[in-house]
Amino acid sequence: MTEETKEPGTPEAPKAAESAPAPAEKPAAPAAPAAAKPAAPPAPKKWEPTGEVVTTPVTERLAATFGDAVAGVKSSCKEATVLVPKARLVEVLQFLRDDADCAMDYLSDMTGAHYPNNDKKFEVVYHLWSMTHKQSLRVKAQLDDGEACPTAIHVWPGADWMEREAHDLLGIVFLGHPNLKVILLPDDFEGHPLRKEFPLGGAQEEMIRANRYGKPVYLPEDLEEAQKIVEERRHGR
Amino acid sequence: MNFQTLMDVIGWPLIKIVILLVPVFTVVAYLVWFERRVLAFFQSRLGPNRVGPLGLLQPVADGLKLLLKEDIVPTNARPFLFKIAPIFVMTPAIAGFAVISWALPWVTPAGNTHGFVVADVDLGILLILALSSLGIFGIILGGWASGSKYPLMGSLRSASQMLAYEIPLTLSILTVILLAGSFRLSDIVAAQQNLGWYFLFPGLIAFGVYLVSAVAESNRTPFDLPEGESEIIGFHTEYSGMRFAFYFVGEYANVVLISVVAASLFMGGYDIPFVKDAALYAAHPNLASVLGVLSFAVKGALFAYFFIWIRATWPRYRYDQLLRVGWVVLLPIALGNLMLVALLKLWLLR
Amino acid sequence: MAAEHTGEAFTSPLREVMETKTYELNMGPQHPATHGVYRAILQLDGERVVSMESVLGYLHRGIEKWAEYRTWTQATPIFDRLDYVGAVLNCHGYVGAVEKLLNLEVPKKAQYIRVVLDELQRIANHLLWLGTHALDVGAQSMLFYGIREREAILDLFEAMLGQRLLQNAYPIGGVRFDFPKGWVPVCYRLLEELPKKIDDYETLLTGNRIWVQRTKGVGVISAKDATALSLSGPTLRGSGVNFDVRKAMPYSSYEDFDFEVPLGQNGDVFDRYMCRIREMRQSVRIIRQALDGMPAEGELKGKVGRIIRPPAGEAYYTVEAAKGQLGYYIVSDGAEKPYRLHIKSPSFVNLQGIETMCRGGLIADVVANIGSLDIVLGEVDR
Amino acid sequence: MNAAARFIKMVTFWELIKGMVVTNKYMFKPKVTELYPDVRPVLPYRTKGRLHVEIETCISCRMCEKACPEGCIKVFPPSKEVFKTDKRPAQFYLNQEHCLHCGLCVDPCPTGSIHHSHEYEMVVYNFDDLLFDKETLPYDLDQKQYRWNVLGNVPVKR
Repeated sequence: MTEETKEPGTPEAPKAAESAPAPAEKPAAPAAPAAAKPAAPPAPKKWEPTGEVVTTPVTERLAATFGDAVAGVKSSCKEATVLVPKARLVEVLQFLRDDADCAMDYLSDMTGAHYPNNDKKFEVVYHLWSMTHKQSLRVKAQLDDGEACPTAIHVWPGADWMEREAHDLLGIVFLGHPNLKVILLPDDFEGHPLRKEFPLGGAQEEMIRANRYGKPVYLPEDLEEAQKIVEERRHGR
Repeated sequence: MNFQTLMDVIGWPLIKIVILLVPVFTVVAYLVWFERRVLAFFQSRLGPNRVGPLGLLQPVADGLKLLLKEDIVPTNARPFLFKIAPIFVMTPAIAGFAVISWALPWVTPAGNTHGFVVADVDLGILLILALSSLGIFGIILGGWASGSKYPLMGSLRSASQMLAYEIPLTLSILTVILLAGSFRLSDIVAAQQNLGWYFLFPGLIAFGVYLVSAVAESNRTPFDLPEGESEIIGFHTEYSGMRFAFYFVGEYANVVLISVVAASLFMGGYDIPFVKDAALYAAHPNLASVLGVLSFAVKGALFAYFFIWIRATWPRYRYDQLLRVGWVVLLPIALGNLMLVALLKLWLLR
Repeated sequence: MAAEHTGEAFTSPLREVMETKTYELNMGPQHPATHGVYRAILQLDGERVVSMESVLGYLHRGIEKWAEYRTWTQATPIFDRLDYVGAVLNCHGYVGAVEKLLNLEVPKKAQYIRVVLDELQRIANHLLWLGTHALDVGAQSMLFYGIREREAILDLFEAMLGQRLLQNAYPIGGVRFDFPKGWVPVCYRLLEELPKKIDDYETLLTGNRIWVQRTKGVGVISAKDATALSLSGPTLRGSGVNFDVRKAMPYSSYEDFDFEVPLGQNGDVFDRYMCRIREMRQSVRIIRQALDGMPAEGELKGKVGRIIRPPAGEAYYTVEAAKGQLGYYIVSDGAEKPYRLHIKSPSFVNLQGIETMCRGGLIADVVANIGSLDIVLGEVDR
Repeated sequence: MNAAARFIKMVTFWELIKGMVVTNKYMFKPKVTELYPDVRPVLPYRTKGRLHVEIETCISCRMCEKACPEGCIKVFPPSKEVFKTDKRPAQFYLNQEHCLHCGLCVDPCPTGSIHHSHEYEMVVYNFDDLLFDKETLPYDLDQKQYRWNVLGNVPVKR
C-alpha cells in the first residue's frame, strides 16, 4: 500500500487530513483540490445522509400505524429508508412481514455499521423485499456502544447467520439469538475487525508482511533510503 | 522320488505358474494404463502421454513411485492387521487365474501334451467364487485396522455390499453350470463349442445379472461406494506406498479376473468364433491353441472396455439404493432365471 | 426411498431397542466434496445424518475491511476474488452500486455489453457447477465436458477483458473497450453450439435412472422455508418461488430482453439441477438478443472524473449473480474512500439451508446437497 | 401404451445406453488437451500479462503509483532542474509480487508507457527477484515468442 493512500495509524485521523490527497512536492500534479490549508482540523464530522426522504406506499402505511416513532431517512439515490427506535424494532419488522399490503416476506440482507463520530455509535440495517408487491425497504435502528439489539430470527430465520456475522465482525450483541457463536473469525480472535479503530493490518498481518526475510516490503519516500533498502534486500541475504 | 515324478508334482506347475504370473501382472499393469487412456479419450482429453511413447511406461513409473514412497502406518492403527490386510486383497485375485484354461492343450513335438492351465481343477468355478469372497476380508480388515473414521465407513459399506452381490453372482454362474453340466472351465468351453453357439443367448438374463453383480463385486462404478472418491474416499485412505499398490493391483486383477471369467463362461472362452475348432485343432494343434488364446484375449479386452465405459458414464448409487438393487432386484431375477433354465433343460432333455 | 423430514432430529426406530450413540464425523475443511474450505460436523446414526453444524471462516480475508482503505476505483479488483468463478457478476454488482450512489447514467451500449458478458459468465459458472456436482454424485466425464465448454467462454473473456477468471471487468461508469474485431462472430458460433452440448448433458444425466434416484426427493426444502431462510437464485427457484433480480428489479436494461425464469416444483436436488440447466439455455437466448439489439455506436463510459467522491449517503444495489442475489450495501461520507461496504453474498445465505436439507439423509445426500447449493467458499467467508 | 414402452425402456437400460452413446461419441472426436510446453498458447491482444514499462516515454507523473490498489509501483521523479529537460524518473520500482494484473495503472497513464505484455511465465525462485527497478524492468522481450491473435486489433497508442 502506498504511503498516502493507506493510513498505517488509526484511520481516526480527523477528516481534514484524509481529504489532502496529493503529496505536496508532486511536480506535474493535476489541479489539486484546494483542500490542503493548514487550518486547525475541524471537529470530527458526524455522518448524515444527504438527499431527500423518499415516500412509498410502504412508508405511508408505516407512518399511519406507528405515527412519528418511524422516521423517514434522507437518501441520495431514491431508496425508501426508515429509522426505527431500537425498542420497537422487532414489532415493526413483524408488522412489515405480516401486514397485507406491506407483505415484506423476504429479508434480502441484514448488516451493521460503525459510526464512531455519531452520537449513537452503531447502526443495524435490514433490507427487505416484498415478493408480491415488488417493493424494497431499508429499516435502520441506531444503537449505542455496547447496547444489545433484539434478534430478528423469529421474524426471518434467514437472519441467523447474518446476525452472527454482525456480532462477530462488529461486536453488536443480539438478544434472544439461539447460538450467537463466532462464525467467520477463529475462536480465539479478540477484537472486532470492522470497527473503525481496528488497524487494517491487524497485529498478525503487520508481522507477516514485515518479517518476510525480516525486511519491510514498502519503500520509504526518499530515493537514497529506498535504494539502500532494495540493495540490501537483493544482495544482503 | 525320481526326477520325473518330482517334475510332474512340483516342476511343471512351478513353470506354469511363472508362465501364467508374468503375463497376468503385465496385463494388470497395462490395464491400469489402458483404463486411464480410454477414460481420458472418453472425456475428450489425452491421458498419460509423457512417460514413454503414448505413455506406455506410465505403469512402470507408477509402480516405481509406489515402491519408493514411504508406506506410513498411522498412529492409532492396529499395526499388524494394517500390514497384512492388503495381502488378503491381492492374493485371492491373482490365485483365481490358476483354474482358468486359456486354450486347447499344447502338443510338443515329442508328443506329450501340456494343458494351457495351471491346475485344471474339476471345481474351477467354485474355487474362483470362494477366492473372490476371500477378497472382501482384506477390504474390511484394512478399513477397520486403519483406525480412522472414513476408512471404517468404507469397510462397513463394502461388507454389506459384498453380501448383497455374492448370491446373485453365484446364482448366475449356477445357471451357466446348469447349461454346461460341469464346474470345470475347459468343460464349460467345450460344452459351448459343441452346443454350436455361446451361452450368451440361452443365458442372457444370467449374463446381465452376472455383469451387474461382478461390477459390484469389484467395487467399480456405479457401485464403487467403498471407495466413493467424493464421499468417504474409501477404505484405502490411510494406505500409501507399496501397501496401496497391493490394493490397487488387487482391484485391477479382480477386473481382469471378472472379464476373463465372463469371457469363458458366456462368450465361449478360447473358442474361435465362426471356425470349426475341432477340425482346426486336429489339423495343426499349436496354431489352434495360439489363435484360441488370442480370441480369449480379445473377448476379455472387450469386457474390460465395457467396464471402463460404464465408469466413464454412469453416476454412483447411494448406499441404500445399492443394497436395494442387490437384494430386491437382482436376487429374484437370478433365482427366477435359474428356475427357468432348469425347466428349459428338463423339457429339452425329455 | 425419500428421506422423511420430520421437524426435530431424525431418530432411527432402533434407538429404543438398543441404545446407540451418534457418531461424530468431520466433513471438511479439506474434503473433495465441499467445494472449498467448508467444514461440516455431522452427527451420524450409522449412515443417516442426525444433525449437522457448519464451521466457516477458513477463507475469511476481510474484504469489507480491505475495501474501506481503497478509493472507489481501486476497490474494483478485490471483488473478483469474492466468487472467483463468477467474477464479472461481482464486479457488475459493485460498479452498479457506485453508479447508483453517483446517480450516474450508464450509456445504452455499455449496458448491452455488460449484459452479454454477465450472461456468458453465468453460463461458465453453471458449466463448472454442473461438472463438479456430477463428479460428486459419480458421473466423472461430466466434469471434463463442462470444463471443455467453459474454456471456450474463458477464451472469449480473455480476448475481450484481458483475463480469463479474475478480469477486473468493468470500470465505474461503463465498459473500458468495445468487442475486439473477430469477437462477435466467434460468440455467435458458440451460441449455436452450446444448446447442442447442453442436450448432450441432459441425455447423460437427466434421464439416467441412477442420477434420478440420487437426486429426486433428496434435500427437499419447501417454498416457505426457502423464503424464510432468505435463500436466493436457483436454490430458491428450485422450490418454486419466482424471484429473479433480473425480472423483479430490472437493472442494466434487462427489461429489453424476453426470457423465462425456470422454476422447480418440490425443491429437491433434481429441481435445482433442472433450474440451472434451463437457466443456461435462457442465458444463450439473452446473449443472442443482446448481440442483435446492440446499438452500433455510442458512448462506452458515462462522465466520471478520475477521483470519485459520491455524495454522503448509502445505496443498496443487487445483481442476479450465478449463485443468487448478490447485493452491495455501500455507505459514503463524501470522501474518495468507501466509509462502509457490506457484501450480501448469496452463497453465505444459501448455505444456511444446508442443515434443513441434510437432516435425515445419508452422507451421500450431504454431498449431493452441497453440490446442488453451488456454494463458493470465497464468497461465503468474504 | 406408454406404460409398455416405459417397461421396455426400463428393462433394456435404454436411457443408460443412450448416455453411453454420448460418451462414446466424444471418444472419436478430436481431443482438447493443449500440450503446453511444446505448443505455445496463442494469446489475444488484450491479455493482461506481466507489466512492461517504457522508461524513455515515462514523464514520472506518478498516476500509476496512485492508481495501484496494492502499492506495487514506486516512482521517484528526477530533481527539479533535471526535470526541465529530461522528464524520465530517477528511479522506478515495480513490485511484481503483489501485482493483481488488474490494469488500473494502465488506464490513467497519459503516455501509455506502462502497459501489459503477453508474458505469463513469471516464476522466480525468491521474492526479491520480483522487485524490479529501472535497469531490470522487463521491457519488450522479443515479442515473437508470443504470437498475436487474429482476434486482437491494432494496439491503441493514446
